[in-house]
Amino acid sequence: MELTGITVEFPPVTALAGVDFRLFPGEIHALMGENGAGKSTLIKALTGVYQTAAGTITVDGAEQSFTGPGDARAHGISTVFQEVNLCGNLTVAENIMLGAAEPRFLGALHWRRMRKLAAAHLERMGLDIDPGSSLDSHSLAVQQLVAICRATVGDCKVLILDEPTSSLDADEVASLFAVMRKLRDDGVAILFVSHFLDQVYEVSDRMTVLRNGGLVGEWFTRDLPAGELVPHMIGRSAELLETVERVHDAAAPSASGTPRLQALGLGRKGSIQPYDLDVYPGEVVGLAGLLGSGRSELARLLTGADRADSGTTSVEGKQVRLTTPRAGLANGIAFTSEDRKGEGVVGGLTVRENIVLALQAERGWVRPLPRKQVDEIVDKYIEQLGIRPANPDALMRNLSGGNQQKVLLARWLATAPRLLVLDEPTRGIDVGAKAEIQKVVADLGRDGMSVVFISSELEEVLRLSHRIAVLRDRKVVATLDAEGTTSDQVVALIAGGEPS
Amino acid sequence: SEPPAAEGGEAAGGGDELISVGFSQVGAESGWRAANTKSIQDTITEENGFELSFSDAQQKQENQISALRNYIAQGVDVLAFSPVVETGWDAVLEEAKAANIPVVLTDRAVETEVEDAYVSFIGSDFVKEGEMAGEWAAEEYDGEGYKVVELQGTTGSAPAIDRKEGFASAIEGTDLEIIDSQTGDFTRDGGKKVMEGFLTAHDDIDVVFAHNDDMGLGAIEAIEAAGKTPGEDIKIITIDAVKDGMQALADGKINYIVECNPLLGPDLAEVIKATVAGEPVEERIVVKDEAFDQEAAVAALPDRQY
Amino acid sequence: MRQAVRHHLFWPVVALVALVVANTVARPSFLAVSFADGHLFGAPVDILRAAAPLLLIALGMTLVIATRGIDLSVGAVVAVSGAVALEYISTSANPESPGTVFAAVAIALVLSLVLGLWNGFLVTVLGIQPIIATLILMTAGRGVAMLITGGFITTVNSAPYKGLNSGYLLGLPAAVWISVAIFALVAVAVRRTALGMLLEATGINPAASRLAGVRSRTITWTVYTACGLLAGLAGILVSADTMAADANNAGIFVELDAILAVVIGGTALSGGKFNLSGTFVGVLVIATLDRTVTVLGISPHVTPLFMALVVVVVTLLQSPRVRERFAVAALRRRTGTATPVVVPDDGAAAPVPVPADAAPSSSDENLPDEKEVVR
Amino acid sequence: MTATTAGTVARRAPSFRLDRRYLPVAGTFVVLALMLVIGGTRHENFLTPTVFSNLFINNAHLIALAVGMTFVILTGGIDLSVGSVLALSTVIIASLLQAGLPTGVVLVVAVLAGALIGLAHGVMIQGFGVQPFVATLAGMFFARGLCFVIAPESISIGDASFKAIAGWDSWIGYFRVTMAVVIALVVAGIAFVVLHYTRFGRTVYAVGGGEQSALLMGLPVARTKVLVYVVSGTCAALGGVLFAMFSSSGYALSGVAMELDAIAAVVIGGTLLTGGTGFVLGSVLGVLTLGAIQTIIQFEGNLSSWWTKIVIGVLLLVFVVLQRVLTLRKT
Ligand SMILES: Nc1ncnc2c1ncn2[C@@H]1O[C@H](COP(=O)(O)OP(=O)(O)OP(=O)(O)O)[C@@H](O)[C@H]1O
Ligand SMILES: Nc1ncnc2c1ncn2[C@@H]1O[C@H](COP(=O)(O)OP(=O)(O)OP(=O)(O)O)[C@@H](O)[C@H]1O
Ligand SMILES: [Mg+2]
Ligand SMILES: [Mg+2]
Repeated sequence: MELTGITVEFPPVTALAGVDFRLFPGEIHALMGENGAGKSTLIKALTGVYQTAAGTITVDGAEQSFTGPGDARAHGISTVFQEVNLCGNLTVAENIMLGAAEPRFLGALHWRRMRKLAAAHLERMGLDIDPGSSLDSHSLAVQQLVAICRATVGDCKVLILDEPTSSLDADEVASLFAVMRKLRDDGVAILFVSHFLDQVYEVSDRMTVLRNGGLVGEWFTRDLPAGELVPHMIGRSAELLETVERVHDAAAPSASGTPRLQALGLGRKGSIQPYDLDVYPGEVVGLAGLLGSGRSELARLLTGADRADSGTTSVEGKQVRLTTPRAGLANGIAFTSEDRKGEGVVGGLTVRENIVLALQAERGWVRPLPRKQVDEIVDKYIEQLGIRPANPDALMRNLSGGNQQKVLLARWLATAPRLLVLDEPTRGIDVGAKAEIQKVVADLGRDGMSVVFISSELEEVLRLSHRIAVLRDRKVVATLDAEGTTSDQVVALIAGGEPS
Repeated sequence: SEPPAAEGGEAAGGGDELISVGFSQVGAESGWRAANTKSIQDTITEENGFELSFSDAQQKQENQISALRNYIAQGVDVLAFSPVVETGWDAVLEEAKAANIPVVLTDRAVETEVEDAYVSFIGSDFVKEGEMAGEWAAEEYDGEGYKVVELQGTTGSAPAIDRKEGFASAIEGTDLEIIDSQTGDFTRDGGKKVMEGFLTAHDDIDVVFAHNDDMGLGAIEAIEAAGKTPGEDIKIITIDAVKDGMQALADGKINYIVECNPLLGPDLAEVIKATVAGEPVEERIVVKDEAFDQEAAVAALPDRQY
Repeated sequence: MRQAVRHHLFWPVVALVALVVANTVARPSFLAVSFADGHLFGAPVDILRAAAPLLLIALGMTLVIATRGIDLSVGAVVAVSGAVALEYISTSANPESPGTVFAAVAIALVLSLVLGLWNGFLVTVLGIQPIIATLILMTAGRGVAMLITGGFITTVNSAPYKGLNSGYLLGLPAAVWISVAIFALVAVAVRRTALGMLLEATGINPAASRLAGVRSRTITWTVYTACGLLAGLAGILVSADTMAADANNAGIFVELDAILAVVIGGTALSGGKFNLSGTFVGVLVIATLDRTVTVLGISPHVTPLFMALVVVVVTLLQSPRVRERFAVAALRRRTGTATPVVVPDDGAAAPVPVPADAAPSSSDENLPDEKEVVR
Repeated sequence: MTATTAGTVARRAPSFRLDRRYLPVAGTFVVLALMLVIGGTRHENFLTPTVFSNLFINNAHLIALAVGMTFVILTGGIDLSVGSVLALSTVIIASLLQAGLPTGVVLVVAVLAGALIGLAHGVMIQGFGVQPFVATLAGMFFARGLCFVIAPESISIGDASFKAIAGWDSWIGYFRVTMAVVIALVVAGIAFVVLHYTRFGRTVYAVGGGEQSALLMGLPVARTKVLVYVVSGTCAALGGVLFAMFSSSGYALSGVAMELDAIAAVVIGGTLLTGGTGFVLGSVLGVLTLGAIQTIIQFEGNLSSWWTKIVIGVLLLVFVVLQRVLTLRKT
């Protein structure tokens, strides 16, 4: 497959300008670039979601222009798009099989065989879930795996994966890579987007780098060390990255005195078992655990996003009732959900409005923020977090995934919370921005803000946190000091070993 | 085909003192209809020897048919209804006939192929009403070259069609000319809006013929708002003769009203009693509709009930 | 020009102008407004007055639609409010006293407020889908109105009450002043405070708004209440127009008109971004359309066809696809057919090696040779 | 039996619980049953086969409408034109039969007219991005206007073969079924199969679950969205056929505001207006519920017109709230 001179415009923005790109059978090709570089746009242009303003797409030597993902798929090009794009109201089996190769009997869908086939495909991905259950009932990570599973069904010559690993943990990533390698060896061409450099280096054969909608170049992975890749991607040197290493080498805040937030026996039936957790001022507490171990649930109870049915919460030593997110906010607790699309982004509003939303909600509708103050805040965060495009009037839904995440972070920072609970804030964020966000988190801690930090990347959790709470099977199994803890120890705990 | 077994005890109407009557009303779409309903509910009472089951079909034929079927299932002695539409009653009339339940129609007629479908139809003659209005207009205004605008009732409804037809036939051959005709949906608001439009579109309106009082009253508002005098600059003829209309007539804002009598209760009671007693009844009972000019209105107004 | 075509008010305004032109052609004096004894007379004034109640209702409807809701009960509320007010006046000792009228209006407004609260309660607290929640009141409300009037049309004579609609101030009817003033008031209240934004956020993504601490429930509830209140006020204007409370027909199908006005004004029924100025124009379009039917002398039998035609034309012109086409056509005219290709300016230190060789001609090769990739 | 078995059973119990997706429909069913039972205790002749059969006979046309509406609502759309299309269909049938055309041809023409109007809706909505509410509102005006142009007055149908079809009935035990009921139930059955056993049907659900997602999944979204309106138009026209059978006539003013009944039936049957969830059999239950409300009111027999409206509203409220409570409890 070859693309030449691809240009995509969203007047007045030019998202892609004359990009060339080649993909060969039997290779895993990584598409690299910062947030908003145009990776997803390239993928959408190539699968016919977006109309190209210029350029040609050639598949197997024949020029093609697909009318949509369905058409592309009919030509053997399967795609997993960045945001999980499946239908939550359908069953897992339908999501995998529908439109591809659904089995029929006398023209009607053969449900039993469909489930069976789906189960077989799921097993290949190392997934043990009921194909008859509705997709909604599964966590985002599982949904992502199902989406990948769908893409590998049927006759597929080209497989495109846009940030498939962003919500997966190490185990799942490993099994995904195994599947990818097997497909490559079968001659499938795989296009892979990820912001995890180590993953890219682990699995890809070649890479193409985009920046600002333009092509930077194409390399063999083994020829381009990470240190050289990053400058290509972000157009700056990689020094930034180093600054994040062990950011909190400054003395950990003393875990004494009144905890900023103290949860005692907080729990909710069917979601997470009662747990205790203290967070002290200036402390960063990381949550580690496998998929579905209950990290998100813990965070939701902590902040009032969900209502706890047992236990108490105290803020600064005073007991409070957190029954709504609003109550949480009133007590200086902010929460970003892991479900960016569903619970974060307000797509139809502008970046400006998205940033000030929480702050304004806190003030109430009667007292609008003065325009000048709004602009100050917005400019500050666009600058600080490097939000692209740096246009406060851009519609939120047109931002690239990573930039949306930055806007959400800005929304919460603007409320100047005393405790910030971040559920997977770095998902889908490029290295530069990730470093930026990690730096922000660390700085926040230094400035006295407490942070609860969830990430599927254990390294990140270890690096950023002062203390780590480990969860397994919806239970807090241990709380460790990060200082002196190795990732092996944590992995052992996560996997079910005894705390050392 | 036939039911597998005869249904238990046939509703033995004779045993009770009271005659059970199932009445299905069209709806409650106008003040006229309210008066009609009241008249029926006030006459078909227990004191008068009836047991009334009343339901309002909300202007839907399907509701009415379903109500009639349910009354048949309940085994009433007599069915009565004011049909929403003229057509479409064959099946249910057939069923009533099979169950031996006599049917009485009020207000509007039906078109049916079922023989002896109903014992009697009590109501006004809409065409006649239109004619009466037209005849009066022809008599008063022929020779003046007057231009008439017409405020029609709901498009497609029987009174609108018939009154239009009656009026048109009555002024045929005169020099009265209908220059515009538009629906005001039988409402005041509709009458007012349409009349405003007419006044914008034509400078030379002399006469308004409204299919009911309410639209005529709306037209009065519009005419007054345009700075003209209703009843003088523009003459108004309406049908119905409800109290407000009569008041306006007495005040000289309306020039002529043809009555459409809603008080069908007493006639209905009589017909039902006769039918149950097995006496012959007239197949068509035309309620007496009067017509009023200003003097008659002043005289009739004090004891107008509706 | 292109800017103008893209503006959200462009097509509604075009529709309005087209209707006015059609009327003026049919009736050259259509736009003529005369002045006599302190009143302005003429079709435009009539249209404005006839539009007044719809304007209020469409205003409330816009806000409700912004929260992803819909309110089918406005027509019933119009009927209830008019019925209550007139029934109160007609049974009072002194229909002509301003005090009586004031009390009547107050009672009617309070009742409509309660009805709005009720809708909001069903939607926000019980979580019933708006269309069904308000369908309940749409059905029952008219029953309540009839209960109040006993099924008859209540009429009264009360100069102060009539003045609410037909009284004149600076040449224009009171109804126009009232509705425009309230429209402006609400528009300012919504746009000059943060309410508008919070409303839109709630409509676009309720879950996200909740997490952001927006009182979505309170806002939604407030909006339904406001819609009820505005419909109640419209009911007063309607009943003051003919000085009659017609429980059966007052405000019938007004919900459709209101929704149509909102949509013509460019607010999507899927909630979120709303557009009050658009609603204003939409209301004028509908009121003018109503008048056009009579002025053009369209037969009642084809009136619905005519309405369908106009609605189709207006909405098609407003559709994103057609707009896009217009915009693209305008762009073409300006820039020629070729779309400009922006060459990115990359100030990176590293050279930018773009593969110079052509792609391998045979596709069965598994990996390209190293040569082909310029380091 | 040992304690272990008891333990297993206890743990197993949750799996017997109804799938969450069926809860609203089950709720509707329970409340409907309750309503019928309460009606039965109040009136002697209420819980009889006749009344039950009449529930179907009187609402066959509405079943057809609700079935078509279910497709549309499942995709997140709405179709306001169904009442008018029903009227148009009756008018076409009556006037063409009057003109002496053969019954078969007439029925085909009527149904095709509905399908065409549906197609026009689909094209406006999908091709031009017009909002469904508005597109179908225009369709509603259009169909009603066409009715008046064809025949403003009601026309009774005298055609023998049509009457023979309409008049056919049969007894299943004590229950009477007419041709219209058979057709309505067949339509509902076909719809069920189409929705659950064809790719088109599943795509309808997928589109309702998320249009963008369905598009990116490579499903034929555009075609499906157009087709659902065609289905709805066709069903509405079929509803017209059934209504013409039911009333042996064609009338321009029939079916006024019937779209609201159809929408209410669909929603009562547990379909969400936002699309993606719901069942066509739920819609049939919804129609029966509305019919039952009517029947109860008719049996009450002493309600004035306004109390009728109020009681309908209150029953609707009770119904919706009960259904809501039932479904909330179990989730
Ligand atoms: N529908 C759209 N309308 C307007 N602009 C868009 C649209 N889609 C994308 N863009 C813009 O195009 C640019 C490229 O976005 P794209 O989603 O391709 O980035 P990306 O490389 O995938 O980033 P990320 O790593 O954050 O996912 C961004 O600046 C974005 O704002
Ligand atoms: N085995 C499972 N079967 C079904 N659902 C599961 C399973 N495991 C987890 N889930 C779903 O995942 C959710 C719990 O995962 P949660 O989101 O709390 O995990 P997490 O540790 O935050 O993981 P992540 O955020 O990485 O997905 C629950 O809502 C549950 O419905
Ligand atoms: Mg992307
Ligand atoms: Mg999580």
